[in-house]
Amino acid sequence: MGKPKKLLNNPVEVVSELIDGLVAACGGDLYRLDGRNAVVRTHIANDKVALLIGGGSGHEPMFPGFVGSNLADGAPCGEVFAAPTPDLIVDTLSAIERGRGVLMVYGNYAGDNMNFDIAAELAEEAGIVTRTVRVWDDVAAAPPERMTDRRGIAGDFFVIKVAGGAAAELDNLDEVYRVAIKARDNTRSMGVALAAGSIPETGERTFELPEDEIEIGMGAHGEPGIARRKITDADAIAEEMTNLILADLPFSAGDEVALLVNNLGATTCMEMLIVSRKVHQLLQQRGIVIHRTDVGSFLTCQEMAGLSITLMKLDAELKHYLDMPARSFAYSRA
Amino acid sequence: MGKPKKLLNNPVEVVSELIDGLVAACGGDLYRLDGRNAVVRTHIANDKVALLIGGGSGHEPMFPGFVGSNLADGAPCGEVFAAPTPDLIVDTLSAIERGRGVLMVYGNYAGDNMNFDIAAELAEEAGIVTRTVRVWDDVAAAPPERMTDRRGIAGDFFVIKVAGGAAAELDNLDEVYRVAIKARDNTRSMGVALAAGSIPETGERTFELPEDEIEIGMGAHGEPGIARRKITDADAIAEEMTNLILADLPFSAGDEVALLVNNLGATTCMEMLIVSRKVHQLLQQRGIVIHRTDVGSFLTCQEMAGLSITLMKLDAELKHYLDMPARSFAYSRA
Amino acid sequence: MYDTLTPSQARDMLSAVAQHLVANVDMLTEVDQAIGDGDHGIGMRRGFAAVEEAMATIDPESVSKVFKAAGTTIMAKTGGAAGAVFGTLFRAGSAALEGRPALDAEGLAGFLLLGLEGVEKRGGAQPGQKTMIDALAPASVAAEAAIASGLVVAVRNATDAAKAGVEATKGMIATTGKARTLGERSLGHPDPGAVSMSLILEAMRDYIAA
Amino acid sequence: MYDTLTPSQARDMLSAVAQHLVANVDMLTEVDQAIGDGDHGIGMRRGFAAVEEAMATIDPESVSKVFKAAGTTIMAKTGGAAGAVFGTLFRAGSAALEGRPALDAEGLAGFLLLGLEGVEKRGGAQPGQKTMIDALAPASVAAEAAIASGLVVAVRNATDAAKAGVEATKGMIATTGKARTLGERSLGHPDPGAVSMSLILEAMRDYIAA
Ligand SMILES: Nc1ncnc2c1ncn2[C@@H]1O[C@H](COP(=O)(O)OP(=O)(O)O)[C@@H](O)[C@H]1O
Ligand SMILES: Nc1ncnc2c1ncn2[C@@H]1O[C@H](COP(=O)(O)OP(=O)(O)O)[C@@H](O)[C@H]1O
Ligand SMILES: [Mg+2]
Ligand SMILES: [Mg+2]
Ligand SMILES: [Mg+2]
Ligand SMILES: [Mg+2]
Repeated sequence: MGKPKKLLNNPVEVVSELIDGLVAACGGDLYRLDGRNAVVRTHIANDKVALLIGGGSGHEPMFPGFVGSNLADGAPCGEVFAAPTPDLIVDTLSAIERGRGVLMVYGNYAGDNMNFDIAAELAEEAGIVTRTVRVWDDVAAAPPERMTDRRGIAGDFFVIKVAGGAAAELDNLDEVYRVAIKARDNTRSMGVALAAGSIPETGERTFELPEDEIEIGMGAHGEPGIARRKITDADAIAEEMTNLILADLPFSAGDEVALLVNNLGATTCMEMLIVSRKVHQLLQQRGIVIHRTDVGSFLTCQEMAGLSITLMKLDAELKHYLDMPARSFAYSRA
Repeated sequence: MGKPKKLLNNPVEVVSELIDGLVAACGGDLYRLDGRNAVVRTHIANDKVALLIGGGSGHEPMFPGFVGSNLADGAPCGEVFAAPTPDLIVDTLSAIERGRGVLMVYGNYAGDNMNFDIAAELAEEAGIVTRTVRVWDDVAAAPPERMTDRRGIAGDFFVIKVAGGAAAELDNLDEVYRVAIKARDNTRSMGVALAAGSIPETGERTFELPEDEIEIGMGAHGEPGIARRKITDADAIAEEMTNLILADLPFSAGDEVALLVNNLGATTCMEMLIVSRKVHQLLQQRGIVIHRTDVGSFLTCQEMAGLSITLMKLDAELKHYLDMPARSFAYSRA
Repeated sequence: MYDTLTPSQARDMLSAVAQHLVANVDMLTEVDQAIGDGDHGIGMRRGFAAVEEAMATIDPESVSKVFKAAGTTIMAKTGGAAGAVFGTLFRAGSAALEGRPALDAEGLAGFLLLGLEGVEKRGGAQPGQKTMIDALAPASVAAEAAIASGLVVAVRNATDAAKAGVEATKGMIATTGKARTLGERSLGHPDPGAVSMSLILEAMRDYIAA
Repeated sequence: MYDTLTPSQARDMLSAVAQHLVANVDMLTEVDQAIGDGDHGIGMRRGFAAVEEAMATIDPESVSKVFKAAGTTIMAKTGGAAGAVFGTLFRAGSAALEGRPALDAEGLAGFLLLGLEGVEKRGGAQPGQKTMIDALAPASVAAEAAIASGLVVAVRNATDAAKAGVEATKGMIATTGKARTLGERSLGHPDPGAVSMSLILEAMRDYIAA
């Protein structure tokens, strides 16, 4: 396969340019932090617990697309597939902090962990209180005993939605933290890749997959999963992924869940719906009730073809925050 | 390039399966018409002017994803890239009709025109009054003198949004028709393709583009556009497309517009935002005010890589209906 | 060799037409890939596979009923431009057969003529726009001219005319349908619907000549 | 050949280190494509191109200030795991140079040791997990053992040890970073960060030996 064709200008400027596009599209709801690669909400309520999300770029609309009402208050954006730097994180923390501390939610990767930790230390020196929730929903990445070795993938979506609601309603950082941790701990995902995405600056694909093979469990940057095999039909693949997710938490009959089918980039909406249909059938057979379903491109890996399935087990509190209205570039709910 | 890899079961059943997935994802808001390839809203107000949209499949989430509150009431779905049959259209008309007639909005293609016309005649015999709005927003398809030769592409989005609002508020088919026609006549689009999509049943790509070429003005099924050329940078391409759109209506300084940047399938959100940013810059230079911006995958051509730019010129009435809240699979607004 | 067809022979002929179309699906798809959206073959298969089924169960009361049933099936099962066009061809054309106990040369010519009128009215296209009309219109003229020579000659001449029409579409620039924006790039390729039209006549000819 | 470096020589050395990294960007990217996400080279370029700029304008008051400034620049410009790790290496390591008028063998060994401790504390990784630590830790041991032999030997031995460490990473299964889930598939490939670590020492060695 040749290098992917893309609509780009200077590939070194992609993050800066996409932020300009995002801010322009949000018509005043967001602003860009001093020409730097971070977005911040224009109106953040005084005395609000603030929510910061972030990570490497290349996963659009994650993360800056989730800065908005009842969602996050700001997002520092790293270069493509690279965690943001501590100083950018600290400056974003300062811009969104309103005296009640800041919850930081991001995916569990060595680079993110280190950079956000450094930022948290610097913020503390500057008198800003932070708490951290690392999302580690990827069942494929490690067995349950090594939970903290798991990567954060599309589960970010649910944790951010719930944490955003909680940060809008609760006036105490510890409480927001508790709710976000609960969302994180009840969320499990599994991905499948059909074809690689690429890095704009090099134009190189992040991995190579033979024409007739898929990789089950592949990560959001193309990190290897648990099995490479010949492609089979959508239902069989969806069933395998769903079973791995269900067994992991585990989810059981009578549970109520939220379902997310997330597009990794280039997969058609048609395929997403076919897979979502199968997950509904499987959960119904197991007596698991789907409270709501989201299907779309929320955490992508450039033009990677493939999708992930995420389930979050709900209780009354999680349901409340999940169902709250929200508005941002990537996600609006009435 | 090899045949695209996809997550499918029986390729002949794709439309049926995607409808099941869509209905399941909408949790009771929609139902499927007697096991056939059409979706209908569960709760349609009595005495409401009904709105029917539809066309060939393969463009998901268009059309069935726009059936919902303050949007369309039902959508018959043809096979991939094939207009629905008259009997399916008539049955959907009967299911959504509430005594005030039905507005039909669809893209201007020979197959759709003929099938919907036949359906309208059959409906008339059955006592159902219909009016028809064919969307022909594609500036690339024909010069302004042959407006009715133009194809309907992503402009469907605006016409459906406005018509959906009008059909929810106005109690007279002629009035809804008038507003929808106004939306249609104020809407212009232009697409660019970087790589082809494919038809699931054959696995064949709908066209071939050399590795380093793009096609300006390509249609939503891969119909040829106005120029094939070497790929250049995003800003130059966005400017060329925007200029063609602006000159066509024409749009001029002081106008207020809505902007849609629509993903034809496999293009990254990053590229969409970079292009959207450029359109904002260009319109600002021209003194044209962007009232709101939507960026996303609304009318796709399977996994085609590329995007389209659509502008709708607004007046107070169009703005009112455009800004109304809405909720459907593909589009929700608070 | 038949000079007239009874209703049940007409039914068998349409069944043979259906099989012929289904046997040529891949070729039709390829033709549509060149200048359309690549689905003509699979659309015709949806329609004509259903025609074959319908013919297997229909009570062949009259030739008009058999032709109309084929048209209704095509219309209901094909979708796309082809469904409306070929459905209309058979439904509108069947009116010419009403009241006729059998299908003869006059009936065939009448079917093609009313079918053509129906298609032109339905889609607004005229000869020269690179559609199935460019195979159908000359076929209709040829059949009309050969009425006196009987069904075998009429259908043979109509088929030849349709094939010449297909050839002629290669030299036309499409101004309707999905090939419309190809402009000069549509030159050199035949119109998919015209190819289907000639296949329909070819299968009729072969049945009648057998 | 230097047995100690003045602050401005230390600055020039770090400038040479930066150039050496930038010159090897494509190789580093390729190494990261094999077992990571393919961005290590472009990340190091962001960081070390900025180090080169920073060294061009800094006032070389002391070696510790020069090293710390390099670390701060890497931290602020690189991003990703590499930014935190190599930023920490220079920032934490610079503490060993505080109060020293010049960089000598003891200073180098102290820099590597405190840098290693800082990196281990920052990311929680230990030797054997296939990271830059597997080049840094043996380099630190080698420099410590060679203090008595002076700076030239210390930096040469440290470089050799780092290179051996890079080789050793080929036989390790990653348990941290983006290669963590590769399991046995990470075997045979060196760790990108370890390669960068050895390039840093190599450039120091070449400057000091010149
Ligand atoms: N207005 C029209 N009148 C007659 N035939 C038409 C018209 N529009 C299209 N056709 C025929 O339909 C054919 C295309 O059929 P098909 O590929 O099945 O439909 P679609 O264009 O919807 O994909 C064309 O080759 C042409 O012969
Ligand atoms: N916890 C850690 N401790 C030390 N070094 C680490 C750690 N995690 C990752 N690294 C180093 O970082 C390198 C990857 O850097 P880079 O590709 O720039 O970052 P990213 O993984 O964010 O894409 C790895 O090769 C490894 O040497
Ligand atoms: Mg990275
Ligand atoms: Mg078609
Ligand atoms: Mg076609
Ligand atoms: Mg990397």
